Amino acid sequence: MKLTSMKDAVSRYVPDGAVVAIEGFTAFICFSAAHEIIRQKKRDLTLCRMTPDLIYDQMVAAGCAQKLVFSYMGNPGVGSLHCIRRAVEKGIPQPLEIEEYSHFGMVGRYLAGAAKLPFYPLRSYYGADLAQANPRIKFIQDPYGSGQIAVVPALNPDVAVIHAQRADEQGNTQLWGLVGMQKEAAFSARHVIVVAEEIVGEEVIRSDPNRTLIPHMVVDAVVHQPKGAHPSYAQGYYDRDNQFYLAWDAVSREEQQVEAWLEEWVYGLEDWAAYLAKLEAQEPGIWERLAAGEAYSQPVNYGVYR
Amino acid sequence: MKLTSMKDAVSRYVPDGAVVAIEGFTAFICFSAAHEIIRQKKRDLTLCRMTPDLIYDQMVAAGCAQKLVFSYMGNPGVGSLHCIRRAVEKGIPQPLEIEEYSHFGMVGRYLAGAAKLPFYPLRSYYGADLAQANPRIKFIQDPYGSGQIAVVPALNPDVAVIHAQRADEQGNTQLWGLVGMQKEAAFSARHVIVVAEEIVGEEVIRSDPNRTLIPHMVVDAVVHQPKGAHPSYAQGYYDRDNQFYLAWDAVSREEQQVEAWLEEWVYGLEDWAAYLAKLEAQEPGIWERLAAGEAYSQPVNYGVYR
Amino acid sequence: MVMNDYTSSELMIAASARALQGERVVFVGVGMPNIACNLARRTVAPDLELVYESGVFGARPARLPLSIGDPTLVSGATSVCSMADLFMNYLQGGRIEAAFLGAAQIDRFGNLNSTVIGEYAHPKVRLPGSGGACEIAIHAKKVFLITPLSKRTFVEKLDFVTSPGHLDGRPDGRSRLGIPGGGPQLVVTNKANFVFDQESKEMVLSSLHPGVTFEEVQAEVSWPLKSVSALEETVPPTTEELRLMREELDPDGIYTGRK
Amino acid sequence: MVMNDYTSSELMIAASARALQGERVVFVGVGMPNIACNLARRTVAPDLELVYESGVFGARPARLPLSIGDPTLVSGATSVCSMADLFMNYLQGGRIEAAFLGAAQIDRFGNLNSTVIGEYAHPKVRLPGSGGACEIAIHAKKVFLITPLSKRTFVEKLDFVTSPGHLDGRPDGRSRLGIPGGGPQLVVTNKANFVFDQESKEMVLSSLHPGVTFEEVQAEVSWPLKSVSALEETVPPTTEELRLMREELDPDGIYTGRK
Repeated sequence: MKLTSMKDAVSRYVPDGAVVAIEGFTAFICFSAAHEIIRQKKRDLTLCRMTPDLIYDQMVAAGCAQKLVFSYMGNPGVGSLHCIRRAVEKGIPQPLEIEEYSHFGMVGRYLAGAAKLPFYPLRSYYGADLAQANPRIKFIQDPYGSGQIAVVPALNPDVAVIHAQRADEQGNTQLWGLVGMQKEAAFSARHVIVVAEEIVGEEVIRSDPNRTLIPHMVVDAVVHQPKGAHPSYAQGYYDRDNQFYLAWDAVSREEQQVEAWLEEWVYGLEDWAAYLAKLEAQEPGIWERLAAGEAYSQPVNYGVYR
Repeated sequence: MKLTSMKDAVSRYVPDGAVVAIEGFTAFICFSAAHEIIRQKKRDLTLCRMTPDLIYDQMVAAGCAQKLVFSYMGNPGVGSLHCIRRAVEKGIPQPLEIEEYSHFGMVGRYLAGAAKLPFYPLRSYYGADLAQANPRIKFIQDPYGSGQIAVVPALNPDVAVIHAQRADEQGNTQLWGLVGMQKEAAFSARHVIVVAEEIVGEEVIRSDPNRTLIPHMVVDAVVHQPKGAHPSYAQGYYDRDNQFYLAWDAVSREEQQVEAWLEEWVYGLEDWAAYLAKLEAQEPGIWERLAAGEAYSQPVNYGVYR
Repeated sequence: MVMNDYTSSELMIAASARALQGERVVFVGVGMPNIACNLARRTVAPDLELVYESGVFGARPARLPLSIGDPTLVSGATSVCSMADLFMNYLQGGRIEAAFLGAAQIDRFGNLNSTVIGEYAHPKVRLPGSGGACEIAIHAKKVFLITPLSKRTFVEKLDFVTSPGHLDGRPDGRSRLGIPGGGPQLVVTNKANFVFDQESKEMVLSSLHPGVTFEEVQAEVSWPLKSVSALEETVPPTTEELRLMREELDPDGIYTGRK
Repeated sequence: MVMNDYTSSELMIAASARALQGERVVFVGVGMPNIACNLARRTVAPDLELVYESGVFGARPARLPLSIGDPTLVSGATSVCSMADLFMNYLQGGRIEAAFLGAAQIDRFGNLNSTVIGEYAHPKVRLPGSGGACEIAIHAKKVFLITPLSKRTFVEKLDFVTSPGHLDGRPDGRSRLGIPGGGPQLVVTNKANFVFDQESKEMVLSSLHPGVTFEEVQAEVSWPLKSVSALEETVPPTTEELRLMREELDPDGIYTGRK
């Protein structure tokens, strides 16, 4: 039985010092997992994400991370990630080692990790300084004579957290919208925690097998956590809370404000249910503001072949 | 306006000597395109497919091909491809050059071709003879120290023919079921002919963007050809005609029988409509026998974000 | 119907199914292996998931699939993916525990030829070639072989190595080349079953089917055959195994040879 | 509202949109480039398709997207794909005709820094880094830069080369490194527009915005600025361009600076 609580999944699969990938490119960002990791005071994690986003800004501020592996360190559409910048520029609350790639480089690392390839080739980094800044980016000769090509090493996290719209109890997971590198992150990881907005029956999954990006075989734990990606979003379930992204820009500029925020919104709360209750108390209309509306896919026929 | 006839699409995008990929792994095999190529007496083609299947057996028998690029030369579930064997073993009707890979090798070649990578790395061919038989398969050193790894060169056909369930008039194409390497074949080719069971409105495509594997940008021609894959199949539209696959095993054993078959079923017919009419005249119940039945995917909500 | 009368195909299928005891992910083709895997799911491996190289995981076929591309494998499956995902993430990704292969030629170390009889450049008989066999032989944790026993198949030297088995028999031969899978574990034939010796990696007789003698088996194998110390008689299919095969898995007897 | 009164953002957006004349596939971010691309679709490039690095092709946003991950980019799009497909098949595949980039530092050859101010190991200011910028700069057939004109941005030497422009100015510099894209073609700022000289590959002044003098521009550029022989005044946004921006594309004036 893989269906479990976030508390249990995190304590079981996120040990101190683990290499963690909570992916989801600008969508499906699983803040509910991050808050539980912060609450359980996990330490010395290596945090991998293409876009660290607010989720890793919070985890770095909380002192969970010793290293960051990334390709774009910004608050999308807003500005800087101030907590990560404090760690990188001033070593506050503690020094943060960084390992930097471009988006394509991180894409290649997940592709290689998922496929158990030692490296992935990509035509990038020519005439740029990143390959000097990060010696793990190398160049090899194309054996077919086209010249040099860049390679990046496989990324195989100890645990990947995958937020998705729906999964069944075995962990068969379906996503739509900005699927990013969710599939590859799941296949690349030693352990996988799926966090789903909805737990559906196997028959829902089997009605559309091409939509199943992650098979139960690679999933260790399934957590049912509606609205578990707030202030990020799940396509068709709720909207991105841009007000939160803007508000965080102000909060995160001051270390003390961040500590107070973590105290109030993470440490001081039992779990994500408490977080949602607090959100709704603060803004009763929040889910109307973030309502997704309805636009359904037209069904396709798979046929019955007897 | 990309919507056109098969006759026009073939004459425009399949010149003599072209490198052609009519893909579709054990499904979506576009016999209607192959018959038109045979009918137009195209010559010296290099035919690429993971599984040459009956479609290339017929094209080789008709003298269209000078070379075959493949990874499994069999009549799936039945036995041999006798026409291709005659060409390879006895040079009948003419010698056929072969370039052979494994399935994974062909997969890698399409991936590299689609992504404009010069090569694709794969952990295969260790301890096997294929890399000796085909010098285009090479081995390189992993710069991260894991040892040798095989590489295959990119495959970029002059034209790819992609059979699919539905497309719009611009060529935005949706497939479900055994998608094989249809997406990669389309992106790897200089020209793409999409052959669709159904032409749908743009709004159908836009109702499920994750289902759109091939964007119009890479498509040159769209042909509306219902049942255009017979005796192969389109998931949810009709079944594979296994009787035909069995019957071909008998027909294809004798050169003269094949010539007679081509005369009766290809040269002697004006187009695919005539082929279907002849099929139905021969077996009035054929589409009941090959009926797909109904099993629809459960819709998903993409949401409306205003 | 007398339950202790069974075909050699039924025996082979039952023996293959039992080899899947406790397995969870098997890479399967059509024919006997397909029936063996479905038999295993109903007996010794209830959690077994079937993976087809056409891109299907967790198939629930409503009929007996006639090819790995049969649409009945897609409808109701858990997941259907591209060939790229299948070969990259499932097979090379090391997710396949067991796989079935056949071949035109097998040597004493379980190396397989499904490419040509004769010279590659000028073949006497041109066979289908690798398909996914080369990668399956390299990446599956265990490989099972099902084939009729015949001197033309069990040869001293392959005309072409399509899929690597235990290579030249050196215990570390596969790992030295960077081959992750464990290679061939079992060979099921119509007359006897074989395993591979831990040290020599040589194919050795492990059980004779009821009524078959060592000499009859040796007569169909090109090299001097060794046996395991405790040579057994193959346990015939049980009443329940036969019932499942005959009533549920292959009622028309297409692959169980009762047609 | 008086139509000939417009903001410098509106001028920049209009100038950027015109640069997309006849283009079909543009790689776009949020903000001004996003509005410029949507303006171009309604004016000089009716067939223009917008590609977002988040994996969207043919977006039909129902509202102004606030990030490249805005769900409004997904609903009703032509195709939504994985990041792997986007970077492999669209960008590296050579399907992107034009792309917009910004940067904290630009040098005279259009090389860009969006990584650090100061030393990489001990940065004064840690900037976001490449994201997809490095690959966009390498693979897009044409690159357009939009940024406010300022001496802090238009520098003699970059602290870090995040995205290659015309490198050291050698005409064959990019091709010699195997870079397929054409590199920067146009720089749009709040005071003037620039192009790149065919021979020297140096950024040269091509048009001054109405009322701006050469001296004012030179004052914000760290190297001695050259001009094209036929230096023009930037054509201000037309009535129709302003109407589209104000009534349809950015009614709240978020990016056109009318808030």
